[in-house]
Amino acid sequence: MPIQVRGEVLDVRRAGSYYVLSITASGIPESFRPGHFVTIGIGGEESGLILQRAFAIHQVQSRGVYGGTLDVVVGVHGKGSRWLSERRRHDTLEIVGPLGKPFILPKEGVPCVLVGGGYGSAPLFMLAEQLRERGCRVDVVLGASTEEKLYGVLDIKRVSSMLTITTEDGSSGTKGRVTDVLPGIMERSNSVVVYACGPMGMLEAVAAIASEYRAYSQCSVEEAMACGIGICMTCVLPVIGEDGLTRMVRSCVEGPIFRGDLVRWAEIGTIPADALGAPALDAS
Amino acid sequence: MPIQVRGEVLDVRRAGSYYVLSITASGIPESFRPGHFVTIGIGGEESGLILQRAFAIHQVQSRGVYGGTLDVVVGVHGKGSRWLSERRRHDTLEIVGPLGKPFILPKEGVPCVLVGGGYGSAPLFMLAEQLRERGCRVDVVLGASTEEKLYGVLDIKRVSSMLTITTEDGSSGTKGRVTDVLPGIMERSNSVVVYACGPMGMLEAVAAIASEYRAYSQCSVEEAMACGIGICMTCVLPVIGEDGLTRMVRSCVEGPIFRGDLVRWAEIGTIPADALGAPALDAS
Amino acid sequence: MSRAMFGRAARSAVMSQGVDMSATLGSLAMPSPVLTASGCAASGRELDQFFDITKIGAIVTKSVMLRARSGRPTPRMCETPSGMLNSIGLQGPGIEDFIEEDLAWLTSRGARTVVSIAGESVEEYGKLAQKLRPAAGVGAIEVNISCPNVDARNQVFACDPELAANVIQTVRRQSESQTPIFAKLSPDVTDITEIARSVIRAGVDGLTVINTTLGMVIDVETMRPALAGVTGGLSGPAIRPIALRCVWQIRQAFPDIPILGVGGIRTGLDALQFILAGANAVSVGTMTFNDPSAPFRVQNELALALADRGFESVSQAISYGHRGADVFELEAEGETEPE
Amino acid sequence: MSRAMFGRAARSAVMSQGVDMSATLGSLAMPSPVLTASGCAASGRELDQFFDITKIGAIVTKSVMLRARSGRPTPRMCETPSGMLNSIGLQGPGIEDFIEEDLAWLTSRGARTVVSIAGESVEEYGKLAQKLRPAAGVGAIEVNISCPNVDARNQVFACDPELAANVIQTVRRQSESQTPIFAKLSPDVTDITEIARSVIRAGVDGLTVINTTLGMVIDVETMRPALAGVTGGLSGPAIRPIALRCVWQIRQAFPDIPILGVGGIRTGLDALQFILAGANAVSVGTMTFNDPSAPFRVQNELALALADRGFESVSQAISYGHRGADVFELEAEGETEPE
Ligand SMILES: Cc1cc2nc3c(=O)[nH]c(=O)nc-3n(C[C@H](O)[C@H](O)[C@H](O)COP(=O)(O)OP(=O)(O)OC[C@H]3O[C@@H](n4cnc5c(N)ncnc54)[C@H](O)[C@@H]3O)c2cc1C
Ligand SMILES: Cc1cc2nc3c(=O)[nH]c(=O)nc-3n(C[C@H](O)[C@H](O)[C@H](O)COP(=O)(O)OP(=O)(O)OC[C@H]3O[C@@H](n4cnc5c(N)ncnc54)[C@H](O)[C@@H]3O)c2cc1C
Ligand SMILES: Cc1cc2nc3c(=O)[nH]c(=O)nc-3n(C[C@H](O)[C@H](O)[C@H](O)COP(=O)(O)O)c2cc1C
Ligand SMILES: Cc1cc2nc3c(=O)[nH]c(=O)nc-3n(C[C@H](O)[C@H](O)[C@H](O)COP(=O)(O)O)c2cc1C
Ligand code: FES
Ligand code: FES
Repeated sequence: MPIQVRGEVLDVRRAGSYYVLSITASGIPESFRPGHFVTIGIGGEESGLILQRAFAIHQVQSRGVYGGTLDVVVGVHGKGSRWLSERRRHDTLEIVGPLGKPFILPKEGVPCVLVGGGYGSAPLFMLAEQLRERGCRVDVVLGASTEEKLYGVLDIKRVSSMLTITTEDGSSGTKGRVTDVLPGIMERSNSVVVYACGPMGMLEAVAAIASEYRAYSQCSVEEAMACGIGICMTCVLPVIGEDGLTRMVRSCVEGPIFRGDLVRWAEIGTIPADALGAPALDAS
Repeated sequence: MPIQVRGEVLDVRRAGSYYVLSITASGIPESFRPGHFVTIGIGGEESGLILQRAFAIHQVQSRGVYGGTLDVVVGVHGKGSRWLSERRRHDTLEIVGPLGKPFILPKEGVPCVLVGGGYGSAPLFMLAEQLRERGCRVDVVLGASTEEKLYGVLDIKRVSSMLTITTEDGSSGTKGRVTDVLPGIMERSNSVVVYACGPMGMLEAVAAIASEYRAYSQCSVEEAMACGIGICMTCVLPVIGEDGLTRMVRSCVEGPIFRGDLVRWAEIGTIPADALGAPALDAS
Repeated sequence: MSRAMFGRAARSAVMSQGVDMSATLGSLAMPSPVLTASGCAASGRELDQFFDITKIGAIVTKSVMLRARSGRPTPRMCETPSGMLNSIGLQGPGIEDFIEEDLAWLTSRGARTVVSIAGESVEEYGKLAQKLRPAAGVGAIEVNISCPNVDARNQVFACDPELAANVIQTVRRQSESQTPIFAKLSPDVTDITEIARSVIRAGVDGLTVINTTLGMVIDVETMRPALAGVTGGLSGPAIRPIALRCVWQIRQAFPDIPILGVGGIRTGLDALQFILAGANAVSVGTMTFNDPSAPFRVQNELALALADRGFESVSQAISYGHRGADVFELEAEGETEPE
Repeated sequence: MSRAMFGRAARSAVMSQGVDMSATLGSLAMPSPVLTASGCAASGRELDQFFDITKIGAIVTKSVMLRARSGRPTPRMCETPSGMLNSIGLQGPGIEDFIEEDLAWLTSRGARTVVSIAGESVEEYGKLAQKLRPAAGVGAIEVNISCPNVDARNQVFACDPELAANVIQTVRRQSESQTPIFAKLSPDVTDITEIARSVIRAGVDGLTVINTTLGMVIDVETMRPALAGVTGGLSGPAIRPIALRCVWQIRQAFPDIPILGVGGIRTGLDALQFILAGANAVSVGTMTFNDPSAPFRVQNELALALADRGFESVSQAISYGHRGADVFELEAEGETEPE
């Protein structure tokens, strides 16, 4: 169950083009599972920015001198993330979490591939650890446009069976995209599950490759969210249900992690004509 | 001529219930005269607080390691002043100044009384210095509701010929108000000019006492200001002009310092029926 | 202004900070004047994780239509200075599923419920009311008339006094007479008191003031409207002064009509402003996205603010901002306490 | 949408960041599309201390009336979330003093001037135009019709299509035919395109969109309205989505009418939004209180934003947000540049 806490910033450090914030958040680490996210309030009580921002939980620690703490990886994109990147030790933050449905883990030690695009690698670290604990082989692919935008290469190496890096400009690893190297890895590793977090375009392509190799895929999507807790209906995307029917589902509570083969990727940003409650074609 | 500068906070220190901010503001000290004020932007670019706040310039230094710097004394009242009180060394502030018309100084060394209510003492320090330089006797009266709300008692002692303190609760100096002690001081000192800064009620009473003793009074008023530079017309009050006609004048550019006998104190917050452009009585 | 208007309705006083917080909206009695806002609380389940939803005034549910709706394409929201735009397009289950699942859950949970309904024609509103008639747990019906009427060239019901009155008459006719019916007004009209007058004549029990105001943002990267729906509803603290003005104007014109004030409420002092302006109760909407326990926090802050000002009950404060200038003079001399 | 509409008017291109910034409002040619807003720049003198007022598009002066006005009692302003309320009540000199002093100064200073006028009756507007007729330096007249009509039970001109048209006809008749006349519209109407249509038919040369929207704040200490005038005009970034929506709606309805966009502009990207939505030029109002050089800064930021997006001139960007979806598809494939 999610809670609301006022956290204190313990540390802000740069990592490539990202900022890693360590924050006290007593109570959240205790119920955390990989894939969960938090929302963080921006700018204080008099801020003109009234919506919280969502961030994947990167690391948690439930004990230690500060009680529960968590780390998030922030890519500076717009106003909210810029403000967060400017926080300093001892600043306070309003935090809600853990939110969303976590990654589903296989019961047995099967081979898995984890694919992260940019800061999309953030939720994969603890996932990799837990998969390793279950005896899974964990191949990791991290991709970004350029080296600076890769997050956590050295750290994730430690928990991955094999790490492959791609950058679009070739500044690190293989020149190209994660989807250029993924088929080869799928073949070599015989992976049965693919976990992915990154931009929508990447997720769509990863999901397609996973299907091709008859692997089960778990994709963490990123839709603009106003509330993060399921009450506003802004974060929807078309997902096929168990009954075969497409619904516009809330990615904050029914996601952010979805089976890649059930998301209608190409129709995100539309209401598919066969979705539940879609406007009849003749209506205005 | 006022300028806009981005200043850097050098220091924030508490003084009783006030905060004194020292800020670099290159260019402002150079044209400063006692009685000038500055406006300071609140909360940065994404702040929901869009209006600058006005503060009397307390001290200036035009040289030194930091170039021009200035001090303001902030009483925490609402959202803007609270935000300012939370600034730290190295934070930046948007500043406009020097603004307003300064105190008018006598050409010769005549006896003067300076009356400050609460943080209203802030602009009186450099005024006192300049008056002393001209050979004036400078009696100072500082008053507040309680000791905590007196500002700068020790420092102003150095530049005043005599200092009298009043507090309404008697926690420091004479129990009562500045206006209880002012007549006695006027009598003893034979002052010909009274300078005053503080709440409107105090200014009205001080102006009346000054008139009684046939002294010239200079009162620094505090009206809510949206712009501080004369373009919005929010800060007006009824003042009698040289032609005997009452006008609603802008306190930011034609003040904040007015001759006490020309302000129609009792009618502040109204449009006197005989003011220039006042609605005809029969009109709606 | 009859400030004691609802004095008797609240039989058992619900005290907080020594203030009787009980409130009413027509015949709906509540332990508090703070409610959620339609579309900003779904059907209460999610918020119940953050605070006990039976402790606030009531849950106002997301506007429900006759049949399930998928809503509009994304992006559906966009942040604006101290506000946000939304164009959800009323996604939700149809009325039947709503009654069976959401309303049943709210009732079993012991929460008071204000059911918001939305239709595309006068007839649809009537059918919605009919469906609700036998249902248990309908504390009040809030009629969201800020919908385009498909029969009348998509004109918005709330922007036309006659259309609005037709909707209300129909809903009134199809509902139990003891069920309070509130009309939710749009600020996007030349004279909101004219619409108010029309729905009051049509038999409404109260007014919810206000729905969002129409706004737009252009994405400077794509150089197209930021919302898939082009325009959207502006909400949040940015519109609070508009909402408060609407409440004030309606209270000036109609001293006795119950008003549920909505728009940009973030703190207890914001809620107090609405009550002083004439609201009998308030809804907290958008700020719940920022702080999931906002309705509960606002309620506590409001109790404290009332206590600080010497009020013994919420009802004493209703419309207190309209009191005559004479009272003010006396007060300035420190001789009157808020009655 | 004819984007090249004013292409020829701007004879001598005024370049900034490699972008031709020249703009027009009817026959008024300006070196930049960024102006001040009426009531937010007085008559330009004070701002000239902070930037060279001849370098921006034009100074829109504070609405002037026939005779000197003292305005409303204080408090006249109140900060609100990302905005402010004002109830200045049009304090200012009468038209004669204005012409002799303010207008003469602006003209001698070499600034372009848009003179805003306000009347209490149709006749008064006519007299104001008459007085301006012989005056030098009237680049355009902006007719502030958001004033209550004392002859018609204080109904606001801008809220009634007929009253608004009467004012415009009268001003048009009393003015030189080559002086562009703009009507400044209020957002506080059910359908702003209806008012636009009415004043366009009455012969207006362009529209200023929008004036403030009516709002209110209650002071929680005095428990009375915070403004002496009770209600006031809401302005600032809070209302930007409303202003932008109004510009968009009017541009959709009238592809060719010149529009001066106003409301909450703080940055060059905000100004760009208005231009993409269909504004030919923009006014920076309230944010000048926060930053006295805001109009000049916005102009520079706008030039940079246009250059970044590959526009060669402001006029190419006007209404670009309305382009058809087909263009969008092509663009997504990286094949089209902003024309
Ligand atoms: C489940 C989830 C997990 C996320 N995890 C991370 C993370 O680990 N690290 C990280 O850097 N970012 C993450 N994001 C994206 C992060 O929320 C956006 O970077 C951030 O919202 C951008 O906001 P801004 O204030 O900088 O930009 P602005 O442009 O100011 O944002 C304006 C509004 O749009 C929304 N928005 C803008 N961009 C995005 C986006 N890409 N995705 C979703 N909403 C957006 C914002 O939430 C905000 O409401 C995540 C988003 C989601 C939904
Ligand atoms: C010429 C001048 C000089 C001043 N000098 C000082 C000084 O040296 N030290 C100091 O502490 N304060 C000074 N003030 C008052 C200072 O500007 C207010 O304390 C401050 O504006 C309160 O703002 P706030 O944001 O804390 O309160 P809020 O309630 O958030 O203010 C909201 C709005 O109301 C206005 N406002 C509120 N209270 C006042 C007030 N008392 N006077 C004027 N405007 C007000 C604010 O400027 C703001 O626009 C001065 C004011 C003026 C006009
Ligand atoms: C995301 C969202 C969805 C909304 N959905 C509805 C709705 O379904 N029915 C309705 O009557 N109002 C709806 N509203 C309007 C709110 O109930 C409320 O009237 C408005 O947002 C102003 O209040 P606020 O500023 O506190 O949010 C919605 C508002 C938002 C932000
Ligand atoms: C203090 C103040 C005074 C104003 N006076 C006038 C006026 O005299 N005439 C007029 O047409 N508009 C007046 N306006 C409205 C502005 O010109 C502008 O239309 C409105 O404020 C929205 O723009 P903004 O958000 O950029 O300020 C005034 C606005 C403010 C804030
Ligand atoms: S973000 Fe509000 S429902 Fe998902
Ligand atoms: S504060 Fe704007 S004119 Fe004085």
